[in-house]
Amino acid sequence: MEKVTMEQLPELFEAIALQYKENADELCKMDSKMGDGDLGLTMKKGFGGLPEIILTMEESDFSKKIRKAGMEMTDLVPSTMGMLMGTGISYGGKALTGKTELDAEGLVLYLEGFAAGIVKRGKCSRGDRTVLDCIGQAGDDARAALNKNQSASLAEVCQAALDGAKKGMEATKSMVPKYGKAAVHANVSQGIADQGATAGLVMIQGMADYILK
Amino acid sequence: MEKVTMEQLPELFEAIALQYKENADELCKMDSKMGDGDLGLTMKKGFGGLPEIILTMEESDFSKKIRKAGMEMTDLVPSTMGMLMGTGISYGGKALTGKTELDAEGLVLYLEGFAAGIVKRGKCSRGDRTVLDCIGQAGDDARAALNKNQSASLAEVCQAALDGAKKGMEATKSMVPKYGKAAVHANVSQGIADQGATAGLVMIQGMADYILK
Amino acid sequence: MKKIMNQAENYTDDMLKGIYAVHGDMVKCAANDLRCYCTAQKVPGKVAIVTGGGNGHLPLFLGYVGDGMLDGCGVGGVFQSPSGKQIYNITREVEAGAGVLYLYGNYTGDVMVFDDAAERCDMDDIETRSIVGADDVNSSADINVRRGVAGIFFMYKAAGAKARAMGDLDAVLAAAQKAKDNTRTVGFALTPCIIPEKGEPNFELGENEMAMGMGIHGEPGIWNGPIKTADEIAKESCDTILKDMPCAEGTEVALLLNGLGSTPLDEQYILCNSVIEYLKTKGVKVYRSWVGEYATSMEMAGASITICKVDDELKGWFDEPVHTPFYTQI
Amino acid sequence: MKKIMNQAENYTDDMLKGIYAVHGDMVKCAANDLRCYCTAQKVPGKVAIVTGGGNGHLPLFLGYVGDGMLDGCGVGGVFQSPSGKQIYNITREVEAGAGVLYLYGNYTGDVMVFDDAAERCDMDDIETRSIVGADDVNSSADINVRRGVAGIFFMYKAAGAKARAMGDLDAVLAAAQKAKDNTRTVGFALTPCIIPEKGEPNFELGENEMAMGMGIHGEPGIWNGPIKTADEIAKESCDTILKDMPCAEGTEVALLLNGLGSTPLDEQYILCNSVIEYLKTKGVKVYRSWVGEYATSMEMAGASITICKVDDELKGWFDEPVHTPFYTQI
Ligand SMILES: Nc1ncnc2c1ncn2[C@@H]1O[C@H](COP(=O)(O)OP(=O)(O)O)[C@@H](O)[C@H]1O
Ligand SMILES: Nc1ncnc2c1ncn2[C@@H]1O[C@H](COP(=O)(O)OP(=O)(O)O)[C@@H](O)[C@H]1O
Ligand SMILES: [Mg+2]
Ligand SMILES: [Mg+2]
Ligand SMILES: [Mg+2]
Ligand SMILES: [Mg+2]
Repeated sequence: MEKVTMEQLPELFEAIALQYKENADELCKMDSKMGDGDLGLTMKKGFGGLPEIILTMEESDFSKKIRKAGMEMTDLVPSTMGMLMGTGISYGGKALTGKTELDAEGLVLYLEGFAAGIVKRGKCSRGDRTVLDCIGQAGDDARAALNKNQSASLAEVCQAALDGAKKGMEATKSMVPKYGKAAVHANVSQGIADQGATAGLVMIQGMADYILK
Repeated sequence: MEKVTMEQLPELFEAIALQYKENADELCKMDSKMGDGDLGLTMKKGFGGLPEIILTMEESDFSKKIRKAGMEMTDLVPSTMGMLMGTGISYGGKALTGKTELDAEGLVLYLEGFAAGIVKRGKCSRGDRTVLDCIGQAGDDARAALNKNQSASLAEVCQAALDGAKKGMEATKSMVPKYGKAAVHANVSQGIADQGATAGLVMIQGMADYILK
Repeated sequence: MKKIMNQAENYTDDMLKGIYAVHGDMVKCAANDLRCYCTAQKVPGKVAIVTGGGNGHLPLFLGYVGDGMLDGCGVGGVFQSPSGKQIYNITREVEAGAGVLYLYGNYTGDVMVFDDAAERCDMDDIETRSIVGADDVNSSADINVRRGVAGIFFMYKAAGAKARAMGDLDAVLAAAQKAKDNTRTVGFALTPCIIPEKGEPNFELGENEMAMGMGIHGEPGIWNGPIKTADEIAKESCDTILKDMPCAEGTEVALLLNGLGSTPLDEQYILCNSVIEYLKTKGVKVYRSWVGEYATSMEMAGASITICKVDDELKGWFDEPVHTPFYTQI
Repeated sequence: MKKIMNQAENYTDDMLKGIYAVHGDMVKCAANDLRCYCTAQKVPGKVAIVTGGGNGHLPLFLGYVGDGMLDGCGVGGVFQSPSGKQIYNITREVEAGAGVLYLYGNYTGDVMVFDDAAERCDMDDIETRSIVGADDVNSSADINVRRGVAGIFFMYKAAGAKARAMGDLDAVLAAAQKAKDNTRTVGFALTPCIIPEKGEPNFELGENEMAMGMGIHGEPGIWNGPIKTADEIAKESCDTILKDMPCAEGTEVALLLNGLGSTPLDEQYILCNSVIEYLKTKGVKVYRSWVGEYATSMEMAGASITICKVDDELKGWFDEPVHTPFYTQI
C-alpha cells in the first residue's frame, strides 16, 4: 500500500480497533497492577468508536477529518490515555494540513504531530515512562527512515515506526513512573513496560496491520 | 428466718444478685432468641447494684428505703425489664408503708405491690406472656398460703411464692407474646418460657435462697 | 470489628464529647450529665419538645435538637434507653412555662422511661404529653404496636413548627399527631451493624441478600432474599405503604428517602428516582423530598422510604426553616 | 454486590435523574446532557466556578453547586473523568461575563480534560483560570503531584465566598489558592467500595486492618496494619499534617472531619474529639469544625482529617452562609 486515502481512513482505524479488541484484557491486567485497571476498556471503546465517527462525519478535508475525529474520541473516553490518544490523533491530523492522503511523508508528520499532541496534553517529556516514549520513538525512527531515503515507501516508513514503537516500549521497562496513579507504584514498576507505552505499540501495530498487509 | 430486718435488706438483695450472676448467660441466650439478647446483662447489672444502693442510702424508713432503691435501679438499667423490676421493687416497697421489717404478711404485700408496679409500668395484663405472669402468680399463691393459715411463717409464704413463680413461668410457655421485640417472634415462642418470666423466677429464687436458708 | 473508637464502653460518651466540642454554641448538657442533651437557646413561653432513645442512629435523635425542632434529647447507650431520671433532668432544663411534649419512638423500654419521667414531672407540676412514632408498616398489622423509625422526622418537623409558632401544648401534640396519622415507612437492610461493646454483627444476611421490613436494630422483617433492583424495591415498598394508607389519585405526599448508614447517597437518589417514578404511575405527586441519612443504624446498609400525605397545613410545617447542628433547612 | 440500583451501566444517570427530580428548583443540566450539572440561579457579572470529576464521591463534587459555592460540575462515570466537551458546555451555560475558575482535584485525567475545555473556551473568548486541589499529604512528598481529596471543600468555600462578593477572576483564584496553601489532609480506609460496573471490591484489607494514607479510589497508602484507636489515629494524622505544614503555638485552624461513606457519624465525632484534644496539646486551636460526609467513596469505610490554617480573611470566607441542595450553612 502506497498511501491511505480519505475513503480508506475508516478501514485503517478499523484495523487499529481490532488490535485493541484483541489486547484489551492484557492492557487491563497491566493497568490493574500499576493503575486502576481501566486502560484496555477505554482504548477498546475509544478506538472502537473511531471508524463510525469518521464514517458519519461530514467533513471533506482530509486533515480536518482526522483532527475532528481525535477530538470526538476524547469526549468518548475522557480518561488519561483517552485524552492523550485523542489529542494525539487530533494533532497528528493537524500536521497533515494540505494533504489529501497519507503517504510516507504524511505518516512521519502524523506521528510527529501525534507525539507533539501528547506532550501538549500530558505536559510530559521523553523518559517519563509514558506512551510518549513509544510514539515519540516511532516518530523518530520513521523520520530517520525517510531522511535516509527520501523516496522510502509508506510501508518502509511504517515498518520503521513499528520497530521504533517496540524499542520505545521496551525502553520504558527501566524508567520510573512520574505521572498518574502509577507514580505511587514506582518501586514495583522496574522490568515491566509502561502500560500506556504498551497501548501505544498496539496502535502502531494496528496501523502496520493495515498498511503492511 | 421469721423476718427480714432493715439491716438484712442488703443481704437479701445480695442473694438475688448472686442468682442473676449465675443465670445471666442463660437469660441472655433466651433473650437472643426472642429479643435483643441483653436481658441477662441488665438484670445482673441492675440487681447487682442494689445492695450498694441500699447500703449507702440515707433513709431510715423501711418502706421508703425499698421504694427509693427500686427507683434508683430503673435509672441504672433503663431497659424494659430494668424499668419493670425497678418499678416493681418500688411499688413493693410502697405496699410496706408503716412496716419496719418484712414478715409473712409483708412478703405477700410486697409481691402484690410488685405485680401492681409491673402492671402500672407495663400496661400489661395477666396472660400477655410477661414477667407479670410469674410475679403475679407468686403473689397470688403467697396470699393463698396466708389466707389458709393466718399464722403462716415467712418461710411458708416464701415457699408458696416460689412454687407460684415456677407455675407462672411454666404457664407462659403456651402464651403468645404481645409486647416488645418478642412480639414479632410470636410463632417461634410456643413451648418456650418467656424470658422476662424466667427472670422473674430467678428473682424469687434469690429471695427464697436467703429466706429459706 | 472495624470501628474508629477508643474503649468500646466509652463509645457514646466520646461521641458526645466531640459533639459538644464542635457545637457548644448551640447545645449543652443538663445536670452535668453528657447524656442530657439540651438546646442552649431556650425560648421562654414556648412548648418544649423532648425526645430520646438509644444511641447509634445519628443524626437521630439528638440531631434534631435546635431551632424549629426539638429542645432536648435523652441519649442512651447504643440501642439502649436513656433513664427516666435523665429525661426528667432534661425536661427540667428545657421546659419554658408552656409544658413539654414527649415525642419518641415506640419501643417498650423507651415508653416506660418516658412514662416514668412524666410521673416525676407531674410531682413538680410540669405538664407533659406523650406521643410515639410508630410508622414502620411491616413491623405489625396493629398500628398501635408498630415500631417507630425514620418517619418520626416528619413528626418532629410538624410539632417543631407548631411550637415555634407558639402553639400551646395541645396544639403541638395535635400537630405531631397529624403528621403521625399521615406517615408510613417501609425499610430494608442489606448488611448488619456492629454494637461496639458486643463487637460482632447483630444479624447475618447472605451474600447478595436483603431483608425487607427489617428494623433499625436488626429486628426481623417479612422476607429475606436476593437483592432486588431499585425499581422493584420501590414498587414493593410503595405498594405496602399505599395498601396500608390508601392515597387517592392526585394525593400529594412528602417523601423521606433515608439511608441506614453505609448506603451511598448515589444509591439513595437512584432509589428516590424509582420511588418518584412509581408513585407517578399511581397518580401520587411528590410535593417535596428529603434524601440522605436521617435515621441510621451505624454502619448498617439499607434504606427506608417514608411517605406522608400532606395538605396545606402539613406543607407549611414541613417548609418551615429549621437550624440544628445536624440539620439545616432554609 | 450489595447495591441498590437498576442496571449498573445506568448507575450515574439514574442517580442524576433522582437529583434533578428532587432539586429541580436549584439545579438544571446544560446541553441536554444530565452530566452537565449547573446552577439554575445564575448571577450576572459574577465569576463562575466550575468543578468536575468522577462520580462516586457524593456530596463531592456536584453537591457544592449552589448559592455561595460553585456554579457548575461535570459528572463523570464512577471514578471516571467527565469529558472536555461537557466541561465546555457547562462553562458556556454558567459563565456570566466575569470569567470562569476551574477548580477540581489533581488527577491526571481530570487535568487533561479541564485543559482541553479551557482551550475550547479560549476560542470562544471565555476567560478561564485553573487550580487543582492537592491536599493529600501522604500521596506524595512533592506538593505538586499530590492527589486532591476532601480539602477541596475549603477551596470551594473560599473561592465561592470571594465570587459571591463579586471579586474578579484573579481575586477568586487567589482566594482558592490561599485556602489551598493552608490546607492539608490525611485519610485512611477500613473497607473497600464496589464500582457498580465491576461488581467487586476495589481493594482488599484484612479483618481488623486499616490502610493509612489510602486514596479515595483505593490508591495505596503508606501502611496497612491493625486498626488503631481513635486517639492513635488522630495523633498520627495530625503529626503528619503538622510536620508538612508547621503550626506555631496559638495557630487557629479550621477542621474538616470527613467520613468516607460507611463510617457512622458517631465514630466521626469520636475521632473529631480525639483530634481536637490532640491539637490542644500542640497549642493549636480549632476555630471551627465540619463533621460529616463531605467527600466519600461510596460505601468505603474510613475517614479523613483536613486542617486549614486560618486568618481573619479565611475565617470570613468559611463563615459565609451557603445554600446548595446538599450543603447548607447559615
Ligand atoms: N502526564 C502524562 N503524560 C503522558 N502520558 C501519561 C501521563 N500520565 C499518564 N500517562 C500515561 O497514561 C497511562 C495510564 O493511562 P490510564 O490508565 O488511562 O490512566 P488513569 O486510569 O490513571 O487515568 C500511563 O501508563 C502513562 O503511559
Ligand atoms: N409491656 C410490658 N409489660 C410487662 N412486661 C413486658 C412488657 N414488654 C415486655 N415485657 C417483658 O420484658 C421482657 C423483655 O425484657 P427486655 O429484654 O429488657 O426487653 P427489651 O430488651 O426488648 O427492651 C419480655 O420477655 C417480657 O417478659
Ligand atoms: Mg487506568
Ligand atoms: Mg432484651
Ligand atoms: Mg454513613
Ligand atoms: Mg454514607
